[in-house]
Amino acid sequence: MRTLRFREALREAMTEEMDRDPSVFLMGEEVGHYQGAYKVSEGMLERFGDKRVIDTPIAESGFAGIGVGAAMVGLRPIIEFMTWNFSAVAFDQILNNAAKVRQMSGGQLSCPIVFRGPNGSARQVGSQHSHAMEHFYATIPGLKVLAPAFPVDAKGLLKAAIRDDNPIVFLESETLYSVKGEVPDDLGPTEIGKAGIVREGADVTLVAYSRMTHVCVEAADVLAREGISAEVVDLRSLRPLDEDTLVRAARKTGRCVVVHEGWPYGGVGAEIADRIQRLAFDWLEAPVLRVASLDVPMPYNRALEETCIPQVPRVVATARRAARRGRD
Amino acid sequence: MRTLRFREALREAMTEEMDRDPSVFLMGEEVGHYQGAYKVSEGMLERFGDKRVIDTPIAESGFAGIGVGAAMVGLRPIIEFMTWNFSAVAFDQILNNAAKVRQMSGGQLSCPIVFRGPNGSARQVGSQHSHAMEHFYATIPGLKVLAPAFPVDAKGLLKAAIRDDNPIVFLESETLYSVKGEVPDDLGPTEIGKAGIVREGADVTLVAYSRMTHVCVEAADVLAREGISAEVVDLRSLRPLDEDTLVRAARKTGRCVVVHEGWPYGGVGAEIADRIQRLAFDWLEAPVLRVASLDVPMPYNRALEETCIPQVPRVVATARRAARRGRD
Amino acid sequence: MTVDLEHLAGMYRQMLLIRRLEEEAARAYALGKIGGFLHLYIGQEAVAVGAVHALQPDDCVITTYRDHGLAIAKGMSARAMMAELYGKATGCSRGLGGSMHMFDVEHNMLGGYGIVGGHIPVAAGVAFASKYRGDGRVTLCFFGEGAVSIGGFHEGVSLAALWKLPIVFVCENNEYSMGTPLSRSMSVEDVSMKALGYGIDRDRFFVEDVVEVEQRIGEAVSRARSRSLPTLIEVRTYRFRGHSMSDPAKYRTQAELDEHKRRDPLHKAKDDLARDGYGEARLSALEASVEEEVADAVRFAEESPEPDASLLESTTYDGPFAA
Amino acid sequence: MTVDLEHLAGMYRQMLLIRRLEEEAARAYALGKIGGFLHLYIGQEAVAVGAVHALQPDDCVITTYRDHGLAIAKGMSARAMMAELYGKATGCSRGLGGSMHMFDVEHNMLGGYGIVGGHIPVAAGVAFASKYRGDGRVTLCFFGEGAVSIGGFHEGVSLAALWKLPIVFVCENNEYSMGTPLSRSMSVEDVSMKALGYGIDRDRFFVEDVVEVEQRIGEAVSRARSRSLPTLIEVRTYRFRGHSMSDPAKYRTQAELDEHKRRDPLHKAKDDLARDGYGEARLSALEASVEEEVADAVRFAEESPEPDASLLESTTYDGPFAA
Ligand SMILES: Cc1ncc(C[n+]2csc(CCOP(=O)(O)OP(=O)(O)O)c2C)c(N)n1
Ligand SMILES: Cc1ncc(C[n+]2csc(CCOP(=O)(O)OP(=O)(O)O)c2C)c(N)n1
Ligand SMILES: [Mg+2]
Ligand SMILES: [Mg+2]
Repeated sequence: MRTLRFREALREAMTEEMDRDPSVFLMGEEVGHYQGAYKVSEGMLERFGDKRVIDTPIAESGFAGIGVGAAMVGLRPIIEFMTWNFSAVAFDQILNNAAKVRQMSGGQLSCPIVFRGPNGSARQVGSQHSHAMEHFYATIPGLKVLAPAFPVDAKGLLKAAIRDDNPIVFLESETLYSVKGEVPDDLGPTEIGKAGIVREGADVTLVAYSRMTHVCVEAADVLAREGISAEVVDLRSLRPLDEDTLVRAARKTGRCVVVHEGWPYGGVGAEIADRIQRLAFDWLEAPVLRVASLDVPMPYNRALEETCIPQVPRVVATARRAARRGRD
Repeated sequence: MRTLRFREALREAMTEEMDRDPSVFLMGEEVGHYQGAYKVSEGMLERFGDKRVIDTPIAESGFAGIGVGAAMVGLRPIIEFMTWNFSAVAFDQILNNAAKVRQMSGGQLSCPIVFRGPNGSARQVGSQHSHAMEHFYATIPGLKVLAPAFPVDAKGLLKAAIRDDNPIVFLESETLYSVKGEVPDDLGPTEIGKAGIVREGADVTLVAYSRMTHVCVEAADVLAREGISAEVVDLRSLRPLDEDTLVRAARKTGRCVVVHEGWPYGGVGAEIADRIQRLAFDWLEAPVLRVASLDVPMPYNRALEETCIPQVPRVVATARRAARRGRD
Repeated sequence: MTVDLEHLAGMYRQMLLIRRLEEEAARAYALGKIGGFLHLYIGQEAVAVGAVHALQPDDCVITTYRDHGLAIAKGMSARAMMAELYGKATGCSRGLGGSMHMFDVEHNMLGGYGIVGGHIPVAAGVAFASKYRGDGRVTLCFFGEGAVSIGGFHEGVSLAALWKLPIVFVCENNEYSMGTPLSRSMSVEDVSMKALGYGIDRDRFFVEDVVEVEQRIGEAVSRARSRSLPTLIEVRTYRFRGHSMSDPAKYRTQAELDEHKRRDPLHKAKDDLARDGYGEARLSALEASVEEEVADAVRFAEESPEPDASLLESTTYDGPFAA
Repeated sequence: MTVDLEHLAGMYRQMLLIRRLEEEAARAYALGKIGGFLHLYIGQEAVAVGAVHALQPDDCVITTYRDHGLAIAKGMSARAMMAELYGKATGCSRGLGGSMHMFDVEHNMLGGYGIVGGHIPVAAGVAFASKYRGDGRVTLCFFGEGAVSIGGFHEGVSLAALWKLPIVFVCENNEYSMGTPLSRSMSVEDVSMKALGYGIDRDRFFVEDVVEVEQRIGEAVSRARSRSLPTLIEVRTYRFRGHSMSDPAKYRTQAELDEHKRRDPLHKAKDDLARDGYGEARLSALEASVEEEVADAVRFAEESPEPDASLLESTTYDGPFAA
């Protein structure tokens, strides 16, 4: 067991998979000579050479498409978006080619590709650089969408993603890259599609993923001090959703709060709320509540940015409302 | 009062607004010389000349961006996407420029632009041409998203959209263009953000928009024959959502079914379900159910396509389940 | 000489097969047996047939929604094509793709795509894989002149030029993008000039003779194979039908159309065969065999079963469904 | 002659003001008073200043995230810029935009944009509006050489060329796109060659003298104004700092950087003023006034209030909030 940072866990996953399989390569802006915009791929150019660690021009649609084409004929590309914000210019390639080529070809082709990079807000980078993009992808059949919160899951799920024969959207977070966690020495791929219970609780269920899992764990601490016992579900995979774990956790407390960084309208948060209300209807003591980013583009000003992004106090207040409903 | 087809209603709205305001123009592929791929703009080139009815090359991102730039300095562009499928290559322009320029500039600029065109499945046009794209846009703050079902609303809402100072996504449907309806002679703009009750009912509430409103009306007829009285809410506007009408209708029957053409994961359908479960919790006798397209890319084969898209029998069966829950 | 004649006869047979299959498809469309979009290649057959003859079987091709001709040229069976148009389970894409999505991976036909320009980076990716593996394959990427204005073209060609990928970009300039003539969609008249900005080789010619197509594209294929250099080729051609079945093509005159039909490369190939002594009997036999193949394909399509709904999930994901 | 000297002094003053404001911004960033991304323009000032001097006040400019220089050159106050960097309510974009989104509509500075290439079609739209209205305005669109590979560049330039829009595309080639030199991002070394594929005019020069920038860009501005023709200009320049504050710029040598600093156009302008007799006293006074303006801007930014959360809704929608 070692302690690794999130970015090191990702790097190990890529490195081990590239050692194992010569058809895996990494492509993206500044992944090579610059050592990665956020240093995730540090040292990989030196290890694998520029045939397998490939710096690209600024042409997300172009290199996403190149990845799709290469994957169709049997390579296993890892395409890094410097951030997921920039995937908006490559949206068509992911929606129309990566996710569909298997079906359009009647199953003749598959598209074993991983698109990865940091998602969500960083710090004061403004409206065009702060998107939580997961809802745009989780809705698309043909894709799998992963959003780990801890280094161990980052490594295990990225390994699984690279070996998976489907196109995968892998969401990291700039603000998680330095987070540390224990990772077993010889960790293999982690099964895709399983949520984890990171904290057991009896009064209210908090559902989150990626960075918001950490926010929920903190919120659970605060709630505990108030005598409210919160269970925290870390989804890890947004598509497929681990409906069993989700529903079990919802039924257990009958009170749920979904916490996510995207905008409030629709998206992953609404999907989770909908599944819970549908599949745990008779167990619910309160409506499913949500804590999301405010429904505005992200402002640059620091205090306003903090207001927009879900923080511990907002999660606590919402969880309290859910936990207390019908009891006061 | 005249009877107009949906496409004629749209054409009248554009024509009247262009007559009224010289800063309004129409731009898109084949809108001029070809008279519109679906003949919505028939005759408009002849009436307004090629300065105001502008055929473009195939460059959706380019001409969407041109529209945004022109709108920022005070023109009022109507940008036609031949179909909304092709907006995927212009996604970044809508997400990052149209929806954000007002906020990024601290309110100095606004972006009075209408993006419009047919959305959703046509008939057997396959996976890349059959997207219901509304969930990608309804989630974005800064945009308004309209999806009328009847000619009268198509005209009134398009007029309102053209006069609105915000960027607007206006969703039509190829399969609605020939639908006829009554339209008053001197119809002005219709207020944006109001849902309509197109049919009153007591047992179950069906919520829909665009073409699915018609499917729900048909389904309500079938249900009536079974003795189930269904209310049909036609949202007309997806953003803003008319929460009042929605919640009132949900509380009235306590049983709701949301019917929409997009994929099941997240999106507009989940948002509506979530709002109802949250705001009408104590009134619900059954979980909110949804009828959406199947969670796969659209197949070409006709029977399979019909299986994928919500049809009357699936709506009826789901409404029956909602209406009967706890009563059998 | 006789070898050349056999060669030309083979190309003529393919061109004729494409033409006749599409004529039957148009008929079936009118009867409602084929649905959705149907973009006919009639008039342009010499481009796909000539180009594919410049390739090895291992080489890859990829194109737009106007894809029947290339599919047949690359070796797809007439049955698989027609059954796909009918939406049958025996179609090349099991009835899920339809006219715009002809795939035949066994023959390295990597598909027809519906989003203008979207397949161009994908094609560059296929060529990238060849270079990565050093497998010596060449990729041919086809698109219309309407695609040259879109970002996908620029990004795909830019990257292929930068990374020196073994690919040939074949722009089939058939003068119209739906109803829009080139003069209203591009600021230059010569599409091949776009190569200048990328510093890659270029070529440009009018299609009259399928043999010339093979030879001209063959030069670019050699350059790709031996030196891993991309080329942009503008092939001037013409479609005899509307953009798709719903287009009456009012934007052009009958005289213009007739002029192009007079120079139909299909007829030139036949005339050349006759002139060079292929013999009327062999020509008739060839044409009869084409008719038989077409009739067989239609019969096969008619009689084939519809795909089962169980296909939907298994063609969306490899392995368990992810929802 | 004296007029020219005044003119040069004005340009020198602007260049110096930009340089000094950014140096102070870097300092404030190190102290945590400015957050997020901060892309400095230091070394490139002559481009924005020379270019804007070729314009009328009514003409429009638009650029990337590296936007402080252009904003100041176009007339934004130092106060509004610095307050924006501090995220204050008195900033040009009320503290909502930050470094990357400097807007000053009153001065026709139509913004800095964060998505590479995304603003290029928007710029074409501004020029489109001028042509539509016949208002005689010209639009200048700035971007880095890294933007030339992306679809937005191609589509924006294609449409401007096709529709003959009154616009000048100014590519500031500062040799690096983050850590990537041009040789690893483009297949041609001469960015202006891209103009060939669009059939538009082009120009290319190394920035040494701000007056030359004004004159060379001025020619393209005239062409846009009098004949409504677009031009692509590649301006070879260099940034003295890293890409953003987090970039130590290890990808280049100290010798390379020193060589460019020796040819700093800011110093050349000062030397020219001295040589041509502007006088030491006036130069000192000018520089002192810049220092005062910078100090005032910092003070203003420090003392200004934070924006209120009530701004969030009203800057998202015009009129009632839509949710
Ligand atoms: C991105 C995108 N925009 C619009 C369309 C609609 N569309 C389909 S084909 C076509 C014309 C293409 O013309 P061209 O590239 O010349 O090819 P041709 O049809 O002549 O073979 C258009 C506009 C599309 N499929 N994709
Ligand atoms: C579409 C997109 N991809 C990636 C980025 C990240 N990024 C920001 S600036 C930059 C480099 C741009 O270089 P260049 O165009 O030469 O401009 P310079 O920074 O040198 O002024 C990159 C890759 C982005 N902002 N947008
Ligand atoms: Mg064409
Ligand atoms: Mg640069």
